[in-house]
Amino acid sequence: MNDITIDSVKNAEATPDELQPYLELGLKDDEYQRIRQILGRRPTQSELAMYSIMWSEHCSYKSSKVHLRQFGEKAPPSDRMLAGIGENAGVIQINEKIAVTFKVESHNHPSFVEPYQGAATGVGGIVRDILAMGARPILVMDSLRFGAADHPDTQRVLPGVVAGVGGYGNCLGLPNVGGEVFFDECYQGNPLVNALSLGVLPVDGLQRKEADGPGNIVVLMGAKTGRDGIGGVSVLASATFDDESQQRRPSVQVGDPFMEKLLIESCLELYAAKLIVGVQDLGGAGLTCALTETAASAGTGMDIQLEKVHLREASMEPHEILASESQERMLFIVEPGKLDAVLGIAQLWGVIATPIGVVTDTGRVRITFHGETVVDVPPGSLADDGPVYARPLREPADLILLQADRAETLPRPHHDFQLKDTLLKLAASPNLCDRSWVTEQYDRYVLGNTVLAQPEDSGIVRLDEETGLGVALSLDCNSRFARLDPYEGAKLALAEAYRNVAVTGAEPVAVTDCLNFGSPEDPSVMWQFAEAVRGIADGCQELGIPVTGGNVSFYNQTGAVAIHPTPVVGVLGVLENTAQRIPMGFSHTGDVLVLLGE
Amino acid sequence: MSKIGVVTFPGSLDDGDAARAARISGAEVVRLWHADPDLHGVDAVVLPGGFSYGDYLRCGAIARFAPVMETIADAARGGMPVLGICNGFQILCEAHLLPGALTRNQHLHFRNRDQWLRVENSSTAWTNHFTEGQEILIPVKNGEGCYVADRRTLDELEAGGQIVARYIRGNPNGSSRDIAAIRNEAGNVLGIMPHPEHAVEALTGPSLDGLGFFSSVLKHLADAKAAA
Amino acid sequence: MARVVVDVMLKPEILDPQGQAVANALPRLGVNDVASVRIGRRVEIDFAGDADLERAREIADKLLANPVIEDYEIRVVEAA
Amino acid sequence: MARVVVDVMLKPEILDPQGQAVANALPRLGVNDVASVRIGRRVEIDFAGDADLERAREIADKLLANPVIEDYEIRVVEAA
Ligand SMILES: Nc1ncnc2c1ncn2[C@@H]1O[C@H](COP(=O)(O)OP(=O)(O)O)[C@@H](O)[C@H]1O
Repeated sequence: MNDITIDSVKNAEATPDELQPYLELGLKDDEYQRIRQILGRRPTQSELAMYSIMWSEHCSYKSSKVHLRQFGEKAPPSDRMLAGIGENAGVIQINEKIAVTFKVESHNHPSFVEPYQGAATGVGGIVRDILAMGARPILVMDSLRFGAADHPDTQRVLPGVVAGVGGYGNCLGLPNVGGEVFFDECYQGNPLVNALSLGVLPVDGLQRKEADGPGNIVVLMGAKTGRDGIGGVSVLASATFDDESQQRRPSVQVGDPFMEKLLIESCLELYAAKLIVGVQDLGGAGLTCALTETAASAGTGMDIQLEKVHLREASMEPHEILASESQERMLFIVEPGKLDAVLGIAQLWGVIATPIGVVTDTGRVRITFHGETVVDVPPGSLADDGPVYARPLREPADLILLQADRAETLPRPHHDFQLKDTLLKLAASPNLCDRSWVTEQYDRYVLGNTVLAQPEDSGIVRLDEETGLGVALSLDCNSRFARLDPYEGAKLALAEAYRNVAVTGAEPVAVTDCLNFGSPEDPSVMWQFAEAVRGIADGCQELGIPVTGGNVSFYNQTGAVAIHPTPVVGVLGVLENTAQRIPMGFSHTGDVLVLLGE
Repeated sequence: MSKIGVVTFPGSLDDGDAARAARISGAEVVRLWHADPDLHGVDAVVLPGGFSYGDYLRCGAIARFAPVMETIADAARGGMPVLGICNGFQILCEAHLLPGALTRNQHLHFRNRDQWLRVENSSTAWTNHFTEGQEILIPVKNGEGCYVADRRTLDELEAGGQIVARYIRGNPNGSSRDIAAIRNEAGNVLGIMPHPEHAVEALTGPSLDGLGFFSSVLKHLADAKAAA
Repeated sequence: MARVVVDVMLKPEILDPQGQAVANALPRLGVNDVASVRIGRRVEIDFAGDADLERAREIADKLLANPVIEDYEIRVVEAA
Repeated sequence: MARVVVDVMLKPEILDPQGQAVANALPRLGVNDVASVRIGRRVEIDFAGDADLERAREIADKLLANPVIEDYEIRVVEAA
């Protein structure tokens, strides 16, 4: 290991023609050329790793950006929205004092590879997004989709996913107040695990991610950094790239909910004591994303000493440290005079906190490793100026046939025994049967504010014990509708979630979504995506509530076959007094039944 | 006003709920911190539910060594009422303040449901407001709530009236002899797997039956003060 | 660096639902000649200096095993 | 009756929160010379007849370990 020379900026300037594995890292020829142009030289290994991560579909939204704009353009004016798309999570004002922040995110692929850890770290990740806004997370929800219920792989994946969602959320002490479980063969090789979290914050407690104030200290807090989730970047160690080195680089992350719980308590103490200037969670793109986004959004720079990062394995190289997806870490920007207080709070909770650098006014993120400069980049080129594609769209060729195959052509039951059979079949079908095998594995009582949870249509949580103020949330999608008509299907998902919230007596106020689709490079998938986004944006315009944030998950497919378009929509509602909520089910004998609508 | 202390370990989760329940019952609540051995003059202590230290090794195994636990163990031996709920029950067993152990649920899953219990013994500091045989509805939620002990211990518990509550209409975790709660010989230390603190408000719980545990200890403390 | 391994197993008279679940799943894999499966914990303790069996035993007694339900065995092994 | 033991451990580069929690607790027991603790599973498979290593390996691969994050070792021991 020790004979590996670090690819420094100096080295990159001296060896301009060295071949670099940018294709293996998922960068296109023209993208690589643009990086060389931005830097005026070839990127170092570390820089190449950073660009490949930040310009990936997952981080740059390069295929979806042009469509997602509609959410902003069509959004009705809302004076409740304190932060919207572009932040870690949208923030909605509830009254003069209280705001909430909420978001839904996917962790699909990892949950197929290692169901328990994949699902667990999915919950951990969305909770950190909420935490980064300045909020105390107070609930989770999960929307799950699997292949056929009787398929052996479903029997492997489903129990692990449910145990993972429960294991992490229960251990964090967050009540699970609702979600979905669906089965369809299209998810056989690609189950969907979407997790939502919501947090509460004081209106004046909103945290910013900007790395403002040259001279301020950059502090990394939480778990040690290991070789988690850097499978892709491992090609950079090409000199030593063999089976063994690949083995060292797990692409699965293992979660530590206990560490996250300590991180939550420490963060909330830091926020309350007003000890920090900026905060960013470390998610999929690890330090790379946290450093460049905080600097870019402030228009500042940073000098980072990478060897100060606490490592789980001493032999890690700079590009590995920068790409690591180790969980349970947060980045803070701290004024020098407050550093001791920050480190003191971390120590109280038994969490490692390490100053790793300073904010500068250079407009460059410079990263050294034992004195050698390994990164020197303008942060905006990574965080904001990634590639943007208007990909070709084409209506799927089979859509006409699918749409022609209408329910009217199905045989109708003519006898009562046939009706009975149909009813029994429905009751027993995995998509309609009782969900308590799943929901019983989730703690819905912790924190003592859960007013409604399973089997209700939406979850309701009290925010204020004195006034009874609370929020209602529902997470819905019917992907079979979306397959038949992604525009109407997305609208229906929105309408369902909206109705589920409204029937409890809550006023729907905001939307989050998780858009699960196949490959954006397939024009028919891209068409489905564009239609679904248009549907949600139009629906929100008609209903008068904004989309405040969400997540796009592409490449959900097995071989050439994509999953059904699955735009999962979450609607947030407000209840002035949760004691007035209307649960489902009949309350008293003698009550009158009324059917509204056609 | 009697003071009830609620301990927070790193990883405690239901500490706020236990405090709320004690407050609703009319107690003055004092929050205790795992690293501080001082009990700050409390009259009784609640060890709340949660995953202390992540519960990674065995539930309660690490919490048992917290500085506050030494003081609590001494106080408990001296007669102070101590209630361990869920993780708190596990800690009391690990600390040998109660016999037996809590192991992985037999079906291997975490289970959260509203659970009926029968109160079997109302002579403890924490159950004197119930009548023996009373059926109560309290949420249960645990992954390792299966109570085990050797047969002799179980027989002794049985004979000595130390089984304080049993699961009825279904055993949620495979617990021996349907045990949901036990007490020490003196009756001041109670371990219970279900969560009384989640059944104290009509809006958020399945019943108000949980309040009985807290009003019991307040009565116990008031009686003790009157007798002194 | 020296490694001590502590194997902690449930006492034979204590039901091991995890082991049983594995045993029950075996016929589905076509395995029918397994009489029983039991699952315990293997704890690897790496000492900074020499392997300290006494210390390890103390750790096992106090922390790693609950004598009410578990037995343990302890041995020094060569660190990997 | 013959016993096969399968030791399943997280790969060395994978985070082991359990081991870490124990390591962090040791100083409170007065133990300061432990460099690291890792915790895995010990699985004892008792065969009705002869120990069948092949079979055991198959069980380990399919059921006991997830090769993405875990390694295992397998050996025949004398049944207790
Ligand atoms: N993955 C899940 N996580 C949490 N709650 C769930 C999950 N799946 C279903 N639920 C809850 O179980 C109940 C029944 O779900 P479902 O059968 O989908 O209801 P419906 O058909 O009325 O939407 C609802 O309260 C729902 O929120």
